[in-house]
Amino acid sequence: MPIPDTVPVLGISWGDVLFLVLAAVMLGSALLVVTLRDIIRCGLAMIVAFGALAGIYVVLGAPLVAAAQVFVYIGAIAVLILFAVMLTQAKNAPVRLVFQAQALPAAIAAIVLAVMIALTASATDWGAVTKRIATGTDALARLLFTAYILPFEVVSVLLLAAVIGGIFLAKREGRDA
Amino acid sequence: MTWSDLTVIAPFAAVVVVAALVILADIVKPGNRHLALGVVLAGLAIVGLLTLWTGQAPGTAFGGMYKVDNLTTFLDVIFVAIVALSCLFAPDYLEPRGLPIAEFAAILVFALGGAMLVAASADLLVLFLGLELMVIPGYMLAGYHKRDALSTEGAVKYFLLGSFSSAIFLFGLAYVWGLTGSTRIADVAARVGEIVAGQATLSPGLAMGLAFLTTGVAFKMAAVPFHYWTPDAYQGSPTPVTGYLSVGPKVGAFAVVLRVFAEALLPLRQEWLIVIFVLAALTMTLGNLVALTQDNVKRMLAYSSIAHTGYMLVGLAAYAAGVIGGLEGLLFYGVAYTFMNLGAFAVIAALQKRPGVSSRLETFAGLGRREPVLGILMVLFLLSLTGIPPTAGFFAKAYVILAAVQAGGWLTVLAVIAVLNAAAAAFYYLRVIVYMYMRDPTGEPAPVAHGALLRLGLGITAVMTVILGLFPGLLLPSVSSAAQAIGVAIR
Amino acid sequence: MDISSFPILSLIIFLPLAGALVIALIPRRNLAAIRGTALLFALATWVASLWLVLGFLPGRDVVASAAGSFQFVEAVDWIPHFGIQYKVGADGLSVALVVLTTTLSWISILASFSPIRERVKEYMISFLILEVGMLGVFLALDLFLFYIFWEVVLVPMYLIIGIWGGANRIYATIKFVLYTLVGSLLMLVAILATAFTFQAATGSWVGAFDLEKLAGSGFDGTFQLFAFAAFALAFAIKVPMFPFHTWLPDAHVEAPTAGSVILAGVLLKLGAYGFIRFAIPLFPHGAHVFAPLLIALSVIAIIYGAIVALVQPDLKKLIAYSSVSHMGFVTLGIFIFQAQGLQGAILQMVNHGLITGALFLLVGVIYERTHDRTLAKMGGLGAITPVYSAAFGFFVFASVGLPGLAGFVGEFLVFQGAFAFNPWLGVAITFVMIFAAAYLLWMVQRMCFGPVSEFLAGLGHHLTDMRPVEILTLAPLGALTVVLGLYPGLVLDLIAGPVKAVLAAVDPAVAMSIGR
Amino acid sequence: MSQSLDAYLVVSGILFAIGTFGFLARRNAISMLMSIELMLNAVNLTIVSFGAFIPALNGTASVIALMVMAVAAAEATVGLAIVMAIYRNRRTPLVDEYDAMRQ
Repeated sequence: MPIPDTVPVLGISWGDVLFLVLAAVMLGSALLVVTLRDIIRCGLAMIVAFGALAGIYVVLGAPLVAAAQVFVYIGAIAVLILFAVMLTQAKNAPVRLVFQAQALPAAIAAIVLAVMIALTASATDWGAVTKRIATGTDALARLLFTAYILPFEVVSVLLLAAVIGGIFLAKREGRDA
Repeated sequence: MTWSDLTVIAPFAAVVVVAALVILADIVKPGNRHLALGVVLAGLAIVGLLTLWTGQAPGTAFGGMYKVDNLTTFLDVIFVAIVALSCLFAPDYLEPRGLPIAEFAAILVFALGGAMLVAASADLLVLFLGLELMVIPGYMLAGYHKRDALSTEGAVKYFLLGSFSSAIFLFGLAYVWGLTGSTRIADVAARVGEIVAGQATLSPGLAMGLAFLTTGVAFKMAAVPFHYWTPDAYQGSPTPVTGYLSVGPKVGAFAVVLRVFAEALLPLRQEWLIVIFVLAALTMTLGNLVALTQDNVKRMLAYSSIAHTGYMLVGLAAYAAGVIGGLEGLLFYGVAYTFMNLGAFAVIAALQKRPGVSSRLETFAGLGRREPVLGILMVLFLLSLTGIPPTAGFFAKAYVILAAVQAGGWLTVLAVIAVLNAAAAAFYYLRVIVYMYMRDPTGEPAPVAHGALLRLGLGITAVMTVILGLFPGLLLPSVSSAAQAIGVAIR
Repeated sequence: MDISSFPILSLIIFLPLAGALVIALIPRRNLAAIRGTALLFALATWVASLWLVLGFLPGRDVVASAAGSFQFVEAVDWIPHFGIQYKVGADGLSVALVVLTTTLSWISILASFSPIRERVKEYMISFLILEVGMLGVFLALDLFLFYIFWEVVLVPMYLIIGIWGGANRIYATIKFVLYTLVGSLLMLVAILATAFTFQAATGSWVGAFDLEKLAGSGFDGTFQLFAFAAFALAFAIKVPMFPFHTWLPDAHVEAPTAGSVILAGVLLKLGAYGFIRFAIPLFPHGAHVFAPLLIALSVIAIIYGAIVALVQPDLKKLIAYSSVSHMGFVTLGIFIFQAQGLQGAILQMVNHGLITGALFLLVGVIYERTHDRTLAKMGGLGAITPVYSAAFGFFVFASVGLPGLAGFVGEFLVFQGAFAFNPWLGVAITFVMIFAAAYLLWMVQRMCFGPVSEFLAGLGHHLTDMRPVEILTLAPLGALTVVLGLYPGLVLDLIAGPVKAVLAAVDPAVAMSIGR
Repeated sequence: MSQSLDAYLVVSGILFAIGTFGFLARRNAISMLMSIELMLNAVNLTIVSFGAFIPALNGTASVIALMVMAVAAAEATVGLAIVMAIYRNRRTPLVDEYDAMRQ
């Protein structure tokens, strides 16, 4: 049986459904990241959000970015953060307030910000907007190593610097101590 | 990548090599301070020479992403000077606290690379990466005294707010990029110019991008009301780092401003002029008012550095109003500020050579008698920061004020706000002099011997502070040509 | 040797600086060498400044430079980018004040030998740098250079009061600096605006800071109002005019003796000089518009200063407030825009410098012995210290304007001008001054005559009469007071040219405003 | 909807706002860092969306997104190292308890 172009009954396309589900999962878990009390669960919710975003990148036709999203954000950053969480959680710490006193104003500010960005995005004429275009992996690699060789090198230097400094700071004791 | 690309980018490449060599030297001979310092100072000298050499032949590289013009060279030389001086001042402070110098120097040199990239960027992506390469080492340096609670506390605050502002800046950048269709600064400027010339109203997306960019940059240069990370980060950091942080990333942030606002978004200057005007007035006034109430000299200088951001913004506002002198004034101010502020922090660092000495005002009591030379130098730097002639700080203030007066109209009001602020600032700068010369010390600590490098560095900053005050004409041609590099479009 | 080509002015300005540098090299324990060097350089500067007078001997005053009445002009490009020059030059007014400065400087340094025993090296260096600043202000012909010297004065004075001053010195210094700085920074804005206006009009920075070029360029009326207001504020604070005078009594009370001498003798004159040399010639229209206000403030200062002086228990405060009153005469004389008034004002500047300087020295003498300046505790000094009492009486007489002494001629000329300007004004001021004079004379009577007060008697043999050094510091001031009292022409001849020039600058403005 | 640029921009805007809220409201340094990561992800979504819908930006969008990820990684490395260092000194990851400098 052929799959119809649109979802039966609702009449929206499958692509839209996919997008909506992914967006809902991403935003929902992002909300959990910033509201959950237990920081380990926050970290897990963040991984879900990153994963959903990778899905959106696929929908957007940028598979390489999606792959990098999985590698970098889930594979490296999220794991690093969870690791740090485990190291810094005192087991016997009393239950503390999770939020600053200004949480309510912050929430209002964030809602205003979201509405503002949404309105701005829809009010702006984006010029030559077309149908979605997929990005070829070959083309991307070629760009990265030709036109964008300088940024590429700079990013390497940046990571090197971060690693050197990170190791120094995270080492248990200074060499001379 | 071609051979010519490599020659144009030689200074940046040299910076990376120097950083790597410092680390290597430390691996070969661990903990050898002399070797590390020798490598880094010699390396910086070479970087400086390469900068001047490439500056002889302005050009672009990497398909127009990297640009060397007179402004690049001018800023690069300042950055090299800042980093070299910081390396001179640091050992006396780090050594007694058991902190290694090699890592310090290497991280600092990485930051130099970032700053140089910012100054040389002809592309917003390179600019952003340069900015990150400049500030991320800053976070690490702020927490460099990692066993000290204050240092790490300052670092974590600096890091969190810095990253937050980076995200904001980047979001703005994304919108500007989406609407202008290019990351090349020249293309962005052309596209924005078309929009402005076409009488089309500024699209909401571009306006929002602009707003985010401004906010992000305002964070980076600690303009009020985005300044609140500064005092803790500055007070907590090891003093030589504070000196560096108060100068390096600040001049770097202005380099970002020059490349983004003064170059890419120049056609929109009427729009951002108002914002800069308000930021400048707020920044000067609030920075000074809060500085008045501080009794920790490091924290006081942190707030005062906020105020100095405000004075520099006056120059930027004048430039936005169509006076190239504003840009020149801003650049001159950057140089003067570099030497006088680094000098002031170096004196504090020298006083704190013995671990445990605080930077509170009491530490300075009777300094004029205890350490006459440090006392006199501190007076010089403080007078320069106040803007008393004949010091570099005076001419710098006069320059931006002249530009504001030249722009006329509301900017004259800004000039008046600036001088009233300068008068108010005299109060807290002079209070340090009061403590040094008019109060008796609270107990006579044994004198400390100061290292040769520190003395050399203090000598350089002092001499520059005086020379730039007495003969500012020496610097004016380079300031002019640097300003011309991006200011040709104006009037 | 042609005295016009030798850079005598630079020599005068920078000789004290050279002295300061030499002292910096002397070990701090060698007090005698430090003091001697300071005095030597101050005396050398004084001698050099007397040389200037030669240029203004009768018959030579015609040998003016082409640009104006300035002589010994030196001009070197300094910051060509903005047309800023190192340009100095002297006319009669400058010379009178330069000689006053150099005279009071060496006297002050000599008078500091005994009271200043702490940090002598820093003290002498500060003092010599202070002299550099003051001389520079009186000789600069470039607005930027002028501003720099103007601010250079601030720092050493701040240090002199702040380090070697009395108990409440920190409050006094901060007040002094903040008042002065607010005014002078606004003046900086005005200077820059003036230069830029000139640049915008001529299309070039050349001469944009040159007083002689600017003075004739006739700025737009509205601009003149703002610019004059900014300049006037800076100068009014320095003079100080009512209501900006409140820093002065504090500063005087806390300053060491020599600091007070220089403060009253020279620093207050910087403001009046600024009016005459810069504010009025540059912005005659503005000067004319603001003149009524400034005259009113001057009159208030004369009366207020005199009355407040009467109720001061502290000798230094008393003299400080009388200075406010006397300087009121100076500004009054300036802003009635009449030849006599202006001559009187300038003469009064010189006289006040000599006489008040001497009075502060005398207060210093008694303070060194009694560690007290309370008027009520004094009495019968004539019996214990006759020389001191005579000197004190002499200078108080001079101060209240006894005919035959210097104070008289200046005040009289200003009175004459004030009468011509408005007779009622003249009458009012006369009454106040007579009243004040009577009171001051009564004060001398209380202090020096009558029975010896318990306080002074308690001091016993510690209360000695004046030492030779102290007499040596006062003698030149006394001599000049007599000479200028008998022959004020010495100064009047010198300043005839500048007075004419200033009035000529104002006249068109007067005509312009009458025409409206 | 999945064919419209606006929808993606709105989603990324909301994500950015959520991140901002988290940064402003949380008091745990690591939570704040996570919030910043959310913001950077929002930026990336914006960039990739532009690339997917505006032909001229197609190629560069992915490159920029990759760069941003690398920057995020560098920031996270340094940030976590600093958090480890302060935790060793203070035994708490709560930022508002770091107030030793407020006298």
